[in-house]
Amino acid sequence: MTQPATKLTIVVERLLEPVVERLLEAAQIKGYSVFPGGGRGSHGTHHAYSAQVVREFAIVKYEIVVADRAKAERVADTLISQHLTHQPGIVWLETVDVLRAWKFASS
Amino acid sequence: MTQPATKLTIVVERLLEPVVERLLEAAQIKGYSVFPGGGRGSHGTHHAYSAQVVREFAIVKYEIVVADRAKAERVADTLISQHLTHQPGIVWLETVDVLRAWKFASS
Amino acid sequence: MTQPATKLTIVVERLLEPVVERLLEAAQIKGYSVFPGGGRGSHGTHHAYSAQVVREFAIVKYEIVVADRAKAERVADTLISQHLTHQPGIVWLETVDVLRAWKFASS
Amino acid sequence: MDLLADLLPAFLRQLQQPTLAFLLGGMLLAALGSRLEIPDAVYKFIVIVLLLKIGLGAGIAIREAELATLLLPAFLSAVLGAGIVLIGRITLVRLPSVKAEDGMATAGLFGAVSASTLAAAMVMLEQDGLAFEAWVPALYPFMDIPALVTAIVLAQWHRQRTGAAADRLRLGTIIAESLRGSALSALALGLVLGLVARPDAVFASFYEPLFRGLLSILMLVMGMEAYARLAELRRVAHVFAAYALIAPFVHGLLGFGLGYVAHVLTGFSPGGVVLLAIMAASSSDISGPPTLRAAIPMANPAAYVGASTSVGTPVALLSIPLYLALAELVFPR
Amino acid sequence: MDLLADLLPAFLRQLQQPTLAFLLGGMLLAALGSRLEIPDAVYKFIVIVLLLKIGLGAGIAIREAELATLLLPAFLSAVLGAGIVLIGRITLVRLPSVKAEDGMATAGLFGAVSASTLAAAMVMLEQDGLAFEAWVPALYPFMDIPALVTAIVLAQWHRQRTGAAADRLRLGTIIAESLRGSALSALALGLVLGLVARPDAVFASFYEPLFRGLLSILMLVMGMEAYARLAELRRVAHVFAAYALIAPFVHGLLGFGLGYVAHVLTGFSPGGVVLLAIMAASSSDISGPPTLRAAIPMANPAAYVGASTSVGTPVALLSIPLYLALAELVFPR
Amino acid sequence: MDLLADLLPAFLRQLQQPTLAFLLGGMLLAALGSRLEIPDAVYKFIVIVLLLKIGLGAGIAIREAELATLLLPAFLSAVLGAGIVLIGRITLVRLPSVKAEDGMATAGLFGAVSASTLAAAMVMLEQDGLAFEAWVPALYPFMDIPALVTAIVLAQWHRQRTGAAADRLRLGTIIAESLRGSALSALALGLVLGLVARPDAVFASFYEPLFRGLLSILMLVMGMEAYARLAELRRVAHVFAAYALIAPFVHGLLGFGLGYVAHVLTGFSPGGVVLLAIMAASSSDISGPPTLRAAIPMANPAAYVGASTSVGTPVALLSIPLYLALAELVFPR
Ligand SMILES: Nc1ncnc2c1ncn2[C@@H]1O[C@H](COP(=O)(O)O)[C@@H](O)[C@H]1O
Ligand SMILES: Nc1ncnc2c1ncn2[C@@H]1O[C@H](COP(=O)(O)O)[C@@H](O)[C@H]1O
Ligand SMILES: Nc1ncnc2c1ncn2[C@@H]1O[C@H](COP(=O)(O)O)[C@@H](O)[C@H]1O
Ligand code: NA
Ligand code: NA
Ligand code: NA
Repeated sequence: MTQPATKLTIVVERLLEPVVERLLEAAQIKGYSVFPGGGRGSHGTHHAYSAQVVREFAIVKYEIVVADRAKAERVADTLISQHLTHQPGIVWLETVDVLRAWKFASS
Repeated sequence: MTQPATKLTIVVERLLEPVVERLLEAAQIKGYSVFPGGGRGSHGTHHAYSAQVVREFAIVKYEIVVADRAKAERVADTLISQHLTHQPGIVWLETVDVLRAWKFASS
Repeated sequence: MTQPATKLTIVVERLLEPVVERLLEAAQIKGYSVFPGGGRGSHGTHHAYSAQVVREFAIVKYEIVVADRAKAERVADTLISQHLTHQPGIVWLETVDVLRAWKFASS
Repeated sequence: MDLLADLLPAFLRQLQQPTLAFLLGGMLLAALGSRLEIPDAVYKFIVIVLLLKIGLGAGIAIREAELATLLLPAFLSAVLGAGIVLIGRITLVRLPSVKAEDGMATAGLFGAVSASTLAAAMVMLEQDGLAFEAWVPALYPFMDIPALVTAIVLAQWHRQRTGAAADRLRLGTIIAESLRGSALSALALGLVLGLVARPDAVFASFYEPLFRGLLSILMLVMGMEAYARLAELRRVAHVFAAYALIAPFVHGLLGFGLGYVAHVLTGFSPGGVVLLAIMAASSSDISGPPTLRAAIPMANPAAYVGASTSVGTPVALLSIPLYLALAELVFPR
Repeated sequence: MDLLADLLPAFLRQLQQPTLAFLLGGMLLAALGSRLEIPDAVYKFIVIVLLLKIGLGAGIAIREAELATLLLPAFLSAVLGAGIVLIGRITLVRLPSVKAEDGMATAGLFGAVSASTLAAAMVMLEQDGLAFEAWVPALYPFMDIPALVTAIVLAQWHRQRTGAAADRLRLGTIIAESLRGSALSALALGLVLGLVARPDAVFASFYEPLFRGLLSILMLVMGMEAYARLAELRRVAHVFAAYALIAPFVHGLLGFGLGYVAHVLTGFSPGGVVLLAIMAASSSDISGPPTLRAAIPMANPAAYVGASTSVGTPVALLSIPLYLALAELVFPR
Repeated sequence: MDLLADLLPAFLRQLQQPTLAFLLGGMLLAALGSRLEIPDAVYKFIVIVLLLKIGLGAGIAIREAELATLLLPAFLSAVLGAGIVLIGRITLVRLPSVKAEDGMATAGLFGAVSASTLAAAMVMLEQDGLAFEAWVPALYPFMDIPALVTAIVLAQWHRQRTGAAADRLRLGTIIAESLRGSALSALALGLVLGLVARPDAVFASFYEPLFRGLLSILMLVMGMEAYARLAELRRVAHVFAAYALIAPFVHGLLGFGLGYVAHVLTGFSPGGVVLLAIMAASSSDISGPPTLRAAIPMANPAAYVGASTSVGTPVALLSIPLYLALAELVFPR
């Protein structure tokens, strides 16, 4: 019934949204989810609610489930090496069991 | 200290909220969390913030941790076969380690 | 490329934010993410959107990725034993594969 | 020719009206890639206040109105709502590149009513000094619900004919669901409060003065949204865009015609005729889509929401001056 | 009998006041399953603006007031706040089906004050032309804080007596925490600015004119919320619902009585007496719950929030006409 | 000495103006640990409405203005914007404890303009009866964009000189990106609509009357935010705090001086001179930070956002009375 797949999680500032989405596009990844939030890391605290004078610094989390783990790793590597050296952000991978595996196979 | 359990993740449009919650109710599942968000998939893009003219199409993610994996799979199957053939939505399962396992055992 | 780490997930009311953050501070954990949401559990339903008369009862989810699983378990235990006996909240652990493992090594 | 020579300058003058100018401004911003964002909460709040205002105003007016004068316009509204969907059924749905369900859902939205277009029309009529019975905006649900119901019932028949297993929705359920939507709920609440409570003071001190200003911001949102959804529309058959471009004019003229009948028979005001035309020309943007999504799940929202929000609503809004000019010709003051 | 014959038509007339009509409308919508949603951000904004307005108005008034006239009403407010909780301690908490902590927390909320009820009362008094000293709303914290403090201290004593290890909260901490809540913060800020700054222009151009309108939307929210929480209340002991139904009247009459004493002794205005009664009758909906949740974690919020929001607040709001009618009898104009 | 004796009472009087009083009130609340929260959506809505209002007002005014009179002030604005950043380059950036990129980004923000400070200044000038050409606020982008562009270009040169691989940003891209930010988008949209549409009615009925009130709430947010970010600032080198404390005065006096030149040469109004000074004194709080964050990612936002929001903006706001007093001395009425 279920089949193993890889979930790539990317936590970055909203500022990087276009970057992340361009990377996914380039990797032919057609599906992802995104959740607004906040957090704390080496670049200080990002509030999750209440008046933020600078909206673009808010935290978003991308969750991207793909059948092909190698592809997820490639996206993660590119993002980290090209964009996360100075910008806040973290990335991790997990193994999940998906239903309807065809929904996660790209092209 | 910790015990293995299953986390069922359901990403659907808000439109399906009553459907999902009815299914969980029917399966005697008493606990779940829900997070508003956005995403992209085969049915186009759902924005995570800013003015949405049609709110009911916004994306929500359910995270449901249950002790009984078979039950999680049954809920997932019913949801997919009865409601996700035409509607946007994806579903996956993960194994997690919970504390206080009794909180996730239904009835 | 990737290295195993532990993700600790804590779902509590906003009221407990200072408690959780103090615990993380005490454990020398420097990074975490937080996402607003809603949910249902043994303490009733928490709405994820729309007017909330009492904001402090809204649900938040903390996701904390750490290299050291024992530390994550210690935080989880302390939180549960000292603060979640009367207050709503659930806790679980997962194994994930992180990139740039040094970002999750505390102190 | 002569008519056009009359219409064009009037039209250009109307584009300068803040209502339409903010709409065009929103489109422009989106086209230029602006990062301006009106928060969702603000958008919802504005829609609720506008609809409460429309409802309160209509309710207060109905207190004094002779109920008999409402009957014909209400009946004609229902005829328009259902009729527009039937017209869509025998035109749009017959086209080769159109999936039947997509076509019916789209026709359903175009039969239904856009609250923001209605609000914009009210402000522009006032600006022009063209009077209407204050209960006219309350015709909204009388056109909206029949349109959505007709589309849903047609889609069900279609499924049954093509042998697909469809869980039959009952009429009462569809109507109740429509009324529970946020738009009609707010309008209905306003109506009831206007009728049975005495909200005149708060109406005059809050709802009335904020109406124009909040509408200007709503128009901004609608403009940005219309542009943003164009991309989606491009992915579906071109006939949807063509339909969305032409239908508002056909429907608007139909509405004007039936309104004129009411004018002759019962003295329905010129302003009322124009509002009826604009309601007919408009296509649902807030309450219709979720109702259709739930009831016709096989239809592709990219088609119907795209057609309505990206093309239908701006076309209807931009054609308001047309009906104003027409009224000037038909009802010389 | 005669009194009732006087009260009933006055009561029905007051229900038509937009303030109460919007409250009932919100309940009706929720009961009919409407999907209307007022965004959280809008709700919070409205509450902040209303409390700033109340504070500013009071602050501006205190600039001119003789401070001595405030002392007795402030003292009586504190007596009412703490007294209501003590009454709850010896009635509600004694009932067999009531867990001690739940009962104390509930009594605490009913001793405290509801900002929305206070705002509604102010608008309805103005509508009725019943004058009050503009500083009366500033009595809010003098009633609110003693009530919450009393409840928390009682709960601590209870824990100690029952041998449970309780981390002792200090009085100063509780008071400071209360004042830091969003409701009292906004009110206090308004007060201070009204006193030391010169906000008269912005008060007259913004806060004052928006007050009624924003209140009408707040009432809508309160009505929907009240209905939505009824389900929660059904899960706890029935005595909570009964208490929430009866207590507002007892507390309101107590407040009216003590206010009358101040009227006789120091000439406290009839409108002031009514506002004091309504503050006493009201139960905290915004600031009280989080304070109690933090300080009495063993209490079940379904009981106290349900009792206060679902029953206490609507009952207090709907009983405003009662005190207005009472004032007409007691203080003939 | 005499000057100070004149300034001090005027300054204290101005602190009572609601604009500054709300700012101080917000700081006080934050300092006392208040849990008052203005929702993000409300904050964004307020900023958009204020900037639309500023733009609309300026646009309506430019319709009647002689374009030639705008040229010199616009040119001087650009000189000020770029000049301030260059001054920062040869002072702040040279200091031993300052990382070059941090210094340039900070100087960039201080060269740019704060929308909220500008709005506050407009209200305080009106309150004081000091007239200005209504198009003056439209100078905002003429100062803002050159400042940001200069900072970004300087940072790029620096990277190249130090041998770091920098992806060259093109000038056009930086300018376009700036204009696409929410603040400048809203201002520009207002300007264009004010120029080509006829928004006078909605301006007078909505944007104008709400301006002061919404500003008072914005000041509250700015005050709370300023205090909250102080903690962040404490973690970076002290020179940033020192710069943020002193620079606004230097920049403001520079602005006043250049404005005076325009006054002498082309009759630029005294109020215009003051507004120019305040724009120069102010530091960007909304649109600047994201632009710099994207273009100078190596710079630490704790330094520049902290310096600007925590110290720069409150200092600029609190120094508005200074320029008002200066104008009274320099331009006797
Ligand atoms: N250990 C962690 N676990 C979960 N989220 C993290 C962690 N570290 C950082 N984050 C998230 O990533 C964002 C940027 O992190 P940083 O690059 O460390 O500033 C933070 O604001 C958090 O939202
Ligand atoms: N591969 C994926 N990974 C994560 N989320 C997805 C993925 N595909 C779809 N989604 C989410 O599920 C929603 C519906 O997907 P779909 O059914 O493909 O239209 C999208 O809007 C996303 O929020
Ligand atoms: N089984 C579960 N799976 C996911 N989230 C849960 C579960 N149980 C409880 N929660 C979340 O934790 C919150 C508190 O739960 P409780 O302590 O059971 O009241 C709920 O409001 C949910 O958001
Ligand atoms: Na229509
Ligand atoms: Na009370
Ligand atoms: Na500046």
